[in-house]
Amino acid sequence: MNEQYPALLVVVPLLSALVVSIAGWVNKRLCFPVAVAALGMAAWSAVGLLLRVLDEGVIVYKLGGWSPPMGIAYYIDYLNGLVLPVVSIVALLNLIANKKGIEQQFPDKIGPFYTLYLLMVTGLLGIVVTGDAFNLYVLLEIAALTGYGLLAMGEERAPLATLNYLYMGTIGACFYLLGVGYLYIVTGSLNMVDIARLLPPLYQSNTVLAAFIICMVGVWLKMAFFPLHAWLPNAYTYANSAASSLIAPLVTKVMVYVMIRLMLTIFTTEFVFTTLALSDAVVWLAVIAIVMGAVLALAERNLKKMLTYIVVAEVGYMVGGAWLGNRDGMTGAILHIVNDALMTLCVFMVVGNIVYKVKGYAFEDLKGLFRKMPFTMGALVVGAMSIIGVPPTCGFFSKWYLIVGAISSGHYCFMAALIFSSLVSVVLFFRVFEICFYEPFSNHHGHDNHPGGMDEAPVSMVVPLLVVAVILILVGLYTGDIVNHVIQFAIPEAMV
Amino acid sequence: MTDLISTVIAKYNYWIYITLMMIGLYAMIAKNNLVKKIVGMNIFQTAIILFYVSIGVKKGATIPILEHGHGPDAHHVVHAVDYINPLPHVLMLTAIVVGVATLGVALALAIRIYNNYNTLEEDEILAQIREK
Amino acid sequence: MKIIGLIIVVVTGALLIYAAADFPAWSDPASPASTYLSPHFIEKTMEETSVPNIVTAVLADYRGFDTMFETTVIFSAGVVCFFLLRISRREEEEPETRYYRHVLTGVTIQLKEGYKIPPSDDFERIDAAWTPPDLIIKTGCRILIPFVQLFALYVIAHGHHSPGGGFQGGVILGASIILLAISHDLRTAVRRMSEKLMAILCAVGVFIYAGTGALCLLLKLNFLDYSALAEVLHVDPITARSHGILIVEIGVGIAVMATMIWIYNNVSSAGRYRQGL
Amino acid sequence: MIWPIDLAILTLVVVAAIGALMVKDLLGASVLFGAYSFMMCLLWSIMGAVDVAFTEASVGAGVSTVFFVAAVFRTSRRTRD
Repeated sequence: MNEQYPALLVVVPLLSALVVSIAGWVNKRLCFPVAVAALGMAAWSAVGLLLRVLDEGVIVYKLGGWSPPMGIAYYIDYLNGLVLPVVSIVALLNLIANKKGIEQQFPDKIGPFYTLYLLMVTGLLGIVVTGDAFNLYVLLEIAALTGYGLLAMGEERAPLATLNYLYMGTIGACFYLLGVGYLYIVTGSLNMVDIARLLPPLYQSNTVLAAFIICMVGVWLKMAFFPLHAWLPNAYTYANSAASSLIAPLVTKVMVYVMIRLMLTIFTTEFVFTTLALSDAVVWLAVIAIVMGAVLALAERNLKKMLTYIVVAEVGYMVGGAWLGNRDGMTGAILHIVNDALMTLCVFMVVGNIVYKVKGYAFEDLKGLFRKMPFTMGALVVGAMSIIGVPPTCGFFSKWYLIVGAISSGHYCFMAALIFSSLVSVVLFFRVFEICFYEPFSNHHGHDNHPGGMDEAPVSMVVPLLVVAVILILVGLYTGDIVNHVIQFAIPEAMV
Repeated sequence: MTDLISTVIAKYNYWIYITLMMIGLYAMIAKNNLVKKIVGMNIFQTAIILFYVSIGVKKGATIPILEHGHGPDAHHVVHAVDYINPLPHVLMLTAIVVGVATLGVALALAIRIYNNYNTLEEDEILAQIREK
Repeated sequence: MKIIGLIIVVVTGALLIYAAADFPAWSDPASPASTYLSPHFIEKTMEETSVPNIVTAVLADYRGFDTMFETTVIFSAGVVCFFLLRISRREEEEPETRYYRHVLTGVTIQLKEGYKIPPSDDFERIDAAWTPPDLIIKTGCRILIPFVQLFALYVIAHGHHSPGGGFQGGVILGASIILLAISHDLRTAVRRMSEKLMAILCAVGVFIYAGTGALCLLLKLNFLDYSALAEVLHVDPITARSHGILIVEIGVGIAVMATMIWIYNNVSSAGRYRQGL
Repeated sequence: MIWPIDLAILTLVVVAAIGALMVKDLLGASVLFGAYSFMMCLLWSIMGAVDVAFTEASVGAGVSTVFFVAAVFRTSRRTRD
């Protein structure tokens, strides 16, 4: 059983998605327990894998029993060993929290919704665990297609926003595919480790350079890195809350993981930082991304849309950190994948609870919410503290590493952008808190039966949210362990 | 000059795939009609498939299905140079499937948008959104 | 937008042309792609899997994991189309007047709100815009469809030895039902292949594939290692691989057929399942 | 492989692609897209990729075109570009 964790991790959600799909036509009440059991199993395997990696080092799992360059293999090392539990736990908590919301919004389509949800998680886990460049493309498309389906069910504008996402996502995935094709034409291999072994003599080739640029642009499109971010805010804002709180924390972070995987494993740091002279340009782009994300968030009068721009800014943090070209920057970027997934989950789940109770997420809908939904707003405070970067929460530590990295590589503008965006986040969230705290609750929506009294979201929604808030603080407290025992080994020795 | 011409001719498949890809990309960015964009998207994807298939071509080789008979001398020696590289074909089968799946989803979205706004022109839809 | 598009296209095109300068010459037998992995596939396929069609062998065995997800992609597309378009019975406004047609005489009956027709096979439900299908097309397609289906089954079953396999065969099978829906109307096709059946078949098809893989896992070998099936099928491991490929190809065929019909039904009727094209 | 045929079909592919994008009627665009896919399929069978060509013939020229026509039928044929 122990050796089969890598396969179980992906196969269990896949098989259960099929079971749920059939169960949706037979008995709808079966869908939720099956989905929770499957994601629980996936989370269990992911944690088991991380422990095994800590014990034994890199694990190779041969699918179909064919050895790597011939068949497809999974490589689990410290980098994806860390990301896997995050993805599966985020998906599990979000599923439990949104049970009521899903039943409220799609009473007739529960089966398809859970099916797509599970397939999406399958795709994301597969992307993270795979060691084959082409396999990654297929899984990318699974995650993308199911994501389009989930995001398009929402407000009236959701389908248009999603169709734009589909165009951009397809261009991104196709660019990635083309880049893999370029690598294949010069090396003849598709396995990541094998490509990395064959590439060094070819570092001067035009084709390799173009492959790298095209893959990067494709991945940036998918993760909404600044000039290519236009699809993200609308697509995430108008979607239903269960989908947006799954997709907003995970998709962009998994794509950042893919970028780091490309930089560290396929192309190796030597090529990325020594042969190419692009790292300054990309860090500058990241600076612009962070500043623009913060400024655009400031212009919004709508909580969910404001958060989507914060997601854009956070992508800038991670790309910039990864491209700083030193150990601290990369540590910060990898740590930030974990932290940002958790804190984005936290704030989007808060939005989900608010939407469930108040049916809106514009600023004027938030009045008096501290009195009405104290636990939800408490979690929002923790999430906001983490995004701002206040010490006991985890957001502080990854920012710390990023700033240290920026200083030691001399990119002071990046450091300035980080501090600027933290200050803007302070303004953003305190504006929200002010509205929620001081202004009396307005019942113009007519959903409030006890004016002034407490009217919290159901327990099943609040408990997972509070768990996430606690995890945010715990991850913050154990940052040292995560960095020393895991991330440190994820970064190649060559990088200083 | 002859050099240039010989490079152009030697790799004409690659130039055509670039042309097709750029046609598709331009349509996806610049066209106003949603279904036209979807057509562009499909052209874009098939162009990449053309590129991959072009990788697999091998001079003087035949299709990747082994000649075989039944009986005692059925297993004769197979030489790699006699058969076209099968790996790109396998990858592209997958890519075609992904393409048709994306097409189905995109058309479903287009129909939903049409039901909401009664038009497929992007600028008209945006004008309707602004009016609200 | 046009100018931005043009700039992006020119920049991308320049990058691609720049890259193409260093490609190995076209159709060069000595290029890395032709000399690194593919000789192994070409020379070893027969002895390792006993399948002469190398593409099938690589597709369903060496890279079988890709193909499993390829099937999953198409399955998820089907689910997404259903999820986005299908109008559930509760939301669907039942039209006040409904039309029925007496099959034998061709008489059309209009029913007002509240009236019902006695359950019988003589009447079929039709739409207001219903026109009788053209006789030539109807008969022609009726003759054609069985042959199309037969060919599809051949393509699936003969994928080991000739071009084709589960995917192509599945598409052709699906196309035969789509042809029925086009030449008659959607209701006729849905009566043959009900929506629930389609939905379940999609999942079952993928399940056959993934389940075969999981079975290998239960038999103490790695996921999708078909040689584990040797124990169950009582053959040697290499033949077991060949049989394993056939099993998953059948799974792919079922999934693809059902999904193609499902997507067509939803797209052509915008989720109402009344009139199609 | 006979290169004049290859070259001729490559040209036709480009023409069909541009035609599908230029024609001011979505139904026409769908049909031209079908023609484009079929040309692609021919091209690939010339290049020896029989399995890919078979798939493209059934998927690209067949089912995709039907999906396009169905979607255009459910929406509108009108297009301004």
